Amino acid sequence: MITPGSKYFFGLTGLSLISAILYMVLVNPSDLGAIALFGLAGSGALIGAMALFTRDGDVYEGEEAVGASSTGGSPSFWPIVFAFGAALVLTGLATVSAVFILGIAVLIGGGVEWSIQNWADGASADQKFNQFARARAISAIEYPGLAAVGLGVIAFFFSRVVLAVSKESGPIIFIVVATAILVVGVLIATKPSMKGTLTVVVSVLAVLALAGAGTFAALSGERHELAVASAEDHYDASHRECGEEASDHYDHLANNTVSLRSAVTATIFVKDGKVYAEAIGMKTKVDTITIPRSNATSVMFRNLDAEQHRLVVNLGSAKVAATGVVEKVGTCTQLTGENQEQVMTLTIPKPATEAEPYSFTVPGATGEIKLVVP
Amino acid sequence: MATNELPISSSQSLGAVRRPVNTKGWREWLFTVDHKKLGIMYGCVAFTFFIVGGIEALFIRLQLALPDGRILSADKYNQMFTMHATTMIFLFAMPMAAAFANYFLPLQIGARDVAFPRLNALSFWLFLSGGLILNASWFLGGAADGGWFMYAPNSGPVFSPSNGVDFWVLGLQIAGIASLIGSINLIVTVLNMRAPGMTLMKMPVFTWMILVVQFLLVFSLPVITVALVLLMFQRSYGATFFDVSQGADPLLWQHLFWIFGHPEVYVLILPAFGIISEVLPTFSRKPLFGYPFVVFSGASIGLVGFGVWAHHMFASGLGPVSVAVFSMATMAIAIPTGVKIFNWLLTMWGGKIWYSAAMKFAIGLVVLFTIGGLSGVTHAVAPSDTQQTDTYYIVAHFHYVLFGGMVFGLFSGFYYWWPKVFGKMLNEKLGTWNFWFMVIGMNLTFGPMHILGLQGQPRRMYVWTEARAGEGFFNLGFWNMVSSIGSFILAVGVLFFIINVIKTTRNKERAPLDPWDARTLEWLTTSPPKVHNFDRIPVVHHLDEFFHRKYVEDETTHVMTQVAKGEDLVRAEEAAADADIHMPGASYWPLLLSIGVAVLGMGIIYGTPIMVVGALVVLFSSFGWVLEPSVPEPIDFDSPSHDGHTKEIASLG
Amino acid sequence: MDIVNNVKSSSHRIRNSIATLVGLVFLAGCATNAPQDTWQPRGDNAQVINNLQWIIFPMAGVVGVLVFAFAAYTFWKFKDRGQPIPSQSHGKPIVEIILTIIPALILTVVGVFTFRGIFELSNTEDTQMVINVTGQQWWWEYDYPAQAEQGITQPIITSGQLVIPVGTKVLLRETSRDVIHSYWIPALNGKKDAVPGRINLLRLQADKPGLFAGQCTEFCGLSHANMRMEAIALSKEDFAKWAANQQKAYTSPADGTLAKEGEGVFLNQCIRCHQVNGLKKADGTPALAAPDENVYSGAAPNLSHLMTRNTFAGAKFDLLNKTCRSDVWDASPEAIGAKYLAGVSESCLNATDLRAWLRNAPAMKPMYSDPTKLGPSGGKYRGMPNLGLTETDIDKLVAYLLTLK
Amino acid sequence: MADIATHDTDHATDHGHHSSTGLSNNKLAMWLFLGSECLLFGGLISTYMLYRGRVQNGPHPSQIYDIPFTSVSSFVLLMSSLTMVLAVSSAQRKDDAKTNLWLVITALLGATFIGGQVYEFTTFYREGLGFTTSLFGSSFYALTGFHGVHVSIGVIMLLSLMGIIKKGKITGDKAEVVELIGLYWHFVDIVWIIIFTLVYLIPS
Repeated sequence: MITPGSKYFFGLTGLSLISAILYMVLVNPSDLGAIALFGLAGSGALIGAMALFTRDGDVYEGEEAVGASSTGGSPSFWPIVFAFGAALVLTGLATVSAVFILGIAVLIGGGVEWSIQNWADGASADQKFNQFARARAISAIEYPGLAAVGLGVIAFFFSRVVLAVSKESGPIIFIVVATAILVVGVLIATKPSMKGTLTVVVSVLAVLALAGAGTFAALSGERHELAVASAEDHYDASHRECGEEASDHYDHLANNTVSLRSAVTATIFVKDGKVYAEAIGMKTKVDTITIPRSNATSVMFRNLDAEQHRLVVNLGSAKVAATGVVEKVGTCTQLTGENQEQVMTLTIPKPATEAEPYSFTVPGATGEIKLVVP
Repeated sequence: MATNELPISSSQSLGAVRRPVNTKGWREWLFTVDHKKLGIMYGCVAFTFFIVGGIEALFIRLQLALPDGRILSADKYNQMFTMHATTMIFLFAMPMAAAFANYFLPLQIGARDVAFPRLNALSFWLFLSGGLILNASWFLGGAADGGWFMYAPNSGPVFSPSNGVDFWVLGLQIAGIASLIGSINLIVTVLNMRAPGMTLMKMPVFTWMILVVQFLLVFSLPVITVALVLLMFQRSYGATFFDVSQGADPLLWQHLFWIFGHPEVYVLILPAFGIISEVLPTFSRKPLFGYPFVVFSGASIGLVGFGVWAHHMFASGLGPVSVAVFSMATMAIAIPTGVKIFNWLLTMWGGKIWYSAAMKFAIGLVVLFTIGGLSGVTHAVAPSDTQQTDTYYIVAHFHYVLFGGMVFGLFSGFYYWWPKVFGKMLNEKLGTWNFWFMVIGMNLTFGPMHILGLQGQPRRMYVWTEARAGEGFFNLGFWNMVSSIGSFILAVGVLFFIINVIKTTRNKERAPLDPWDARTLEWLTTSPPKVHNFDRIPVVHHLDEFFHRKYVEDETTHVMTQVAKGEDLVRAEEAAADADIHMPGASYWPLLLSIGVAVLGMGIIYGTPIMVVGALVVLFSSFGWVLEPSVPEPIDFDSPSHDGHTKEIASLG
Repeated sequence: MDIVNNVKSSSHRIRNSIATLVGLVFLAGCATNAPQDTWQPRGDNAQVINNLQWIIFPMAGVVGVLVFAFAAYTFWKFKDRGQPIPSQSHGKPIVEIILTIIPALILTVVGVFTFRGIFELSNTEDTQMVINVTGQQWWWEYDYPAQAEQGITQPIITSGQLVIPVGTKVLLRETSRDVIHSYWIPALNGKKDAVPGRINLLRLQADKPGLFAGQCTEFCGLSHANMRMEAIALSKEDFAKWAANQQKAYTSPADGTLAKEGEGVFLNQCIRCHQVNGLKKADGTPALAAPDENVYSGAAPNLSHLMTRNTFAGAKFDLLNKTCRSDVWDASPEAIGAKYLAGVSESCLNATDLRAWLRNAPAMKPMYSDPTKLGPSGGKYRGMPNLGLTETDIDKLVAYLLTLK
Repeated sequence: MADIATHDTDHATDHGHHSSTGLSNNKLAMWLFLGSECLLFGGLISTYMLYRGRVQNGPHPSQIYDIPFTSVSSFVLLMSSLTMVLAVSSAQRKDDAKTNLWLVITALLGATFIGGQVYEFTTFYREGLGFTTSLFGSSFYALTGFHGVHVSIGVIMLLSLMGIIKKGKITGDKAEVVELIGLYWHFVDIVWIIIFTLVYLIPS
């Protein structure tokens, strides 16, 4: 049987579903508005289900409900939480989606707690029993829920603080925070007199301090280097400089990187400033490497010289669509030290033109290996 | 539940959050934590999936009966063989073994239930959700189409664009969690809850084999879980694990899959070995020949089974050294397997063999499995395997092992234990028909596949062509037709079993308490057993305790004399029943938790909001579970006097 | 013994085989086996495997017969005939130990041979020729890197049929552009997977000239069943002729012919994916196909010298009509070279299948080429789409393709 | 899963006879579960070890790892194992107040560890390493993410356990429950030590 309370919420669900679909069809399917309306539908459905589940707080239909309601409920702050959630939702619609999602969560949490509280208050004339009933219905979600919120709050604010300060002070702050936690723990454990109120005061203050610092850090933004790195994308393939010199980021700290050692078609060596190659199944050194079109193929580069070298593949030139400028096509490995090796994986979609054959070269060494794509 | 000092109806005053104590009707099954009820549910669901998988197999054989078959499209055919294998392995063979293990393992070791009854229920419900999710894909855009081995990169989002593989991944993940929980539960049960006096070497072989299987599962399932997680991340969240253009290695999947996949083969076959190791001694009236050898060969099959996975990959380009090592390891595993077969034959040697239906199926296993084992040795020779792998010869091999071996073992178990579970005998005559149709059908279906394979017909082809069929005795056309006809004979064989079950259910006649003159503890109680299994926990002195309570051997002449009847022993136990037996109460949480997990999984396919809802349900039900004592408290019951003040219970614990 | 591939009606064949079953069980296994029979080695590598098969299969058979004889005797002898309940003996350890040692000894012997076989087959040291084999959904590409000693000075590229010289140790470097495939010519060697991102090596050697059938054996998606291949072994002289022809420069058809118009159609349509080496656009610049822009796996069969091959569309269809095809397949080892090198003439062309393929390829072979369902592959085809060619265009194209010899 | 496995303690089936191995059912089950988890992490670590050097786009491991920071966070997690031990011993002495205190301290250290991981992931992302950037990215985030989820579940269990102890609602043997969660926590720590060594310290 559907109770009056749940009817209201199910009605809300239906209405918001319809308007969400209309909104998607008529206005914009990927807009925040549609998400908002779906969110509203979801929370309506959930609260409606809770109301149905607890029969609007009526345990007994009929004669037994009399008397139960006369005991009255305990004072509840859930309506306020619920209202606060609604306010957050509205604010979120106007501002950022994070606030909106937070609002939905508060709305659902408050609504569920409210209806359970309401139901438990009317469950019987026995307050103790009512508390038991409430606990059975809701504590299974309260414990993990609160614990998760606690974890989230600490992790979020702590990470904001470390993100805002310089890279060097991050570990120091981390040590300080961890030590503080340990010290407080040891102090409380060894001084039994410090228990009780003081513990609560200390922890509340600590969390407030963390939240304050975190909020401040979040508002002031991440440290400068991170913003720069994010904007410039240092490691993007288009930033590779394939010359003889080390480039700032691409060659930074990357001397001995080997990837997939198995399955290389050919190995290109530099020895005494000269380039030569060996290929699978071929007995002699080769000056041409054939690789199938459009097939990811790996070629290994092995530097046998004392100075650092890198392998460069030249794949003709092409017009850049955006600018219309003709640019060289190709890529390179990182600088490789003596007796180190690196692998280059290539996928070449077209054969070379006669004017611009493909080749492998090593800046600073003589000789080239022809690359044929049949 | 058997507690008679407590009131029997559940507390009304707690409204919807009351505890399901003393449920009746469908609720009795839905919220049960009783290992026997769960075992029966496992069995029913698994058998249903057996029918589903069988129908898929018949479609495959119809398609291949003639060249250029047109029954199925290429796409449907690929889905069909993928789901046939997946269904038979994960939704029939494993849960059917779980059904037997759940039901008989506590009975065989003289325990009242498994160690964690609610986890047991959770396993079942998770398995059911996994199975339903797997099969739901048929109706939601097409099933998985990459083969049960689901090799990367063919399982990637581009090469398998429907949601089928996503459903497959999720279904297997969830069924995998179910098996993992179940295996931990059963290991603890066996190790911790044996009846007094039952040392490990006095345990029935079925229990032993189940124990080995559970260890295999505990250590192999996490590996497939990793593989499935990687695939899921790739398909749903764009990860690059099997993206070759990023330098990925497709063999990673193969290694992870087969490190799980090969122990899985033993997971499938060992329970059947266990079953017939009970059936053969019972019907030969002799103890198992070389009990410790059978036990240790089972354990060593399990152990070596972890070291042979790459024999599924002889053609994939491993180096010659790995190939040689895995080739040798594979041959080594033939030795303990051979030991088992010899021991079964020697068990019968010198016996007094009663050819009941159960015994027929057990003998069927010994013979058919031997054929499968011998063809298995032919592809332990790696170079020879490169000619045979991925042809019908392999299909023939593993169907002899799995159908001739495992399925026959399970059917033997059905006939042997049916009177124990349902208190009625399956019809022996229909059983004989069932057996012969299955033997003939099975050999007609899978025997010709040896020829097809050696003649070069590859597996997983939706059509074969006249142009490559050849002529004469070994031509593909004739043998494909024979195989297809055989599959229908096989189906008729299974139909006989279903008819037998229906007939037996209608039959009113009760089975005797000890119809087979059996040997192990599960017969030392009523049929079907009471909720608490044993009225008194038995004290064990012998391997085959029940038999030795019935018969006494003369020290000098070795003549066996019957000193008691099974019925009398059971009655004696009833008379000496323990007074105060507490059994765990029914619970909503396992069911609710498994629904939560299923919703969570669906969220991975259909969007994060659904996932959040699923996660909330999972959190709620797992903590609800934690906060609920396993045995009901007084507050969970209504007081027997219906005076209207039942809510005011003074003591709240 | 030759491979016979006469196509007859299936009922005839089944009747035929029932007769064989009844009358000729002992003569079975001779001249009429399927072309992919795994027991008919035609080269060194396959022979190594076959030798092992001849050890392990009889051995398994003998063990089987012994075990079953023992089992049958037990089943009969110890049937319940009212004998008393036997003594409850738990077995004899000595029997167990013997029964463990015997199989272990047998398997050790087998193991030694296996070990030798594995290392013999993995040897690539004395390779005489290298061919790159690339699998793709659902066809095989072969390219021959320049190897002067084999008469190949510029790369050769072909598909569907692998052409090798007899008595030469050929090394296949297998890889794949998309999913895992497996290369298998049972008469020449066991199978080896073509794994994307890896290069797997497979050695082949054919003793005598001949045609050998094969089939992709790693499940590779929708049309896995239609991914076939053939290997043709030619005498060294014939191979040299073949290689020389493959390296011959492209000649455009004479102006005014139907074939010339066909070249126009080709440049309009087919060049989007299919390369013909040396083909030039109307303005004289080289016509480069761009399969990477249209096909997900990035390539389509190169059609240079198409009419020197006998198959098309992943070797699912024959380019030769039935008569001409069986003429080649049934030819003696001495005659097959000349017949194969003759290529496809207009009178021998299997025009029915080729035209049907050009008319609507997806109807002939299941592929992912429905333009409305290409979302997951970023709008690219997997297989050949229906190009909507008119019958006149098809006439022209067929005339043009016939000139690609 | 671990929290589910812990509370079937007092059902009546083992009423009357104690376990055959001497270990309680719960503890045996927890050990088996952790054994299984070893292989789970084993699989993920193998994947990472196979793929760590395979970078077509974006940064290489050595270009972005911040060893000093990760060392501190590893140390913090190690310290939390110590406080967990203190919690277990308090629980065995039936000192609820101290048990709760140490549980909270352990959880707080765990939570800052997670905070550190959030920081690390954010910086890596800013530097150009996304989940889908390269094989290194996918396998790094999958491995450390899985570990992070394990720690998070641990923190949630610790905090809930504290709440449940406070309300006196624990079912079964309290000290054993604390010990079981402790086992899980130590396992997660040990896994991190392995990850720290193999992933961060050994150069690829």
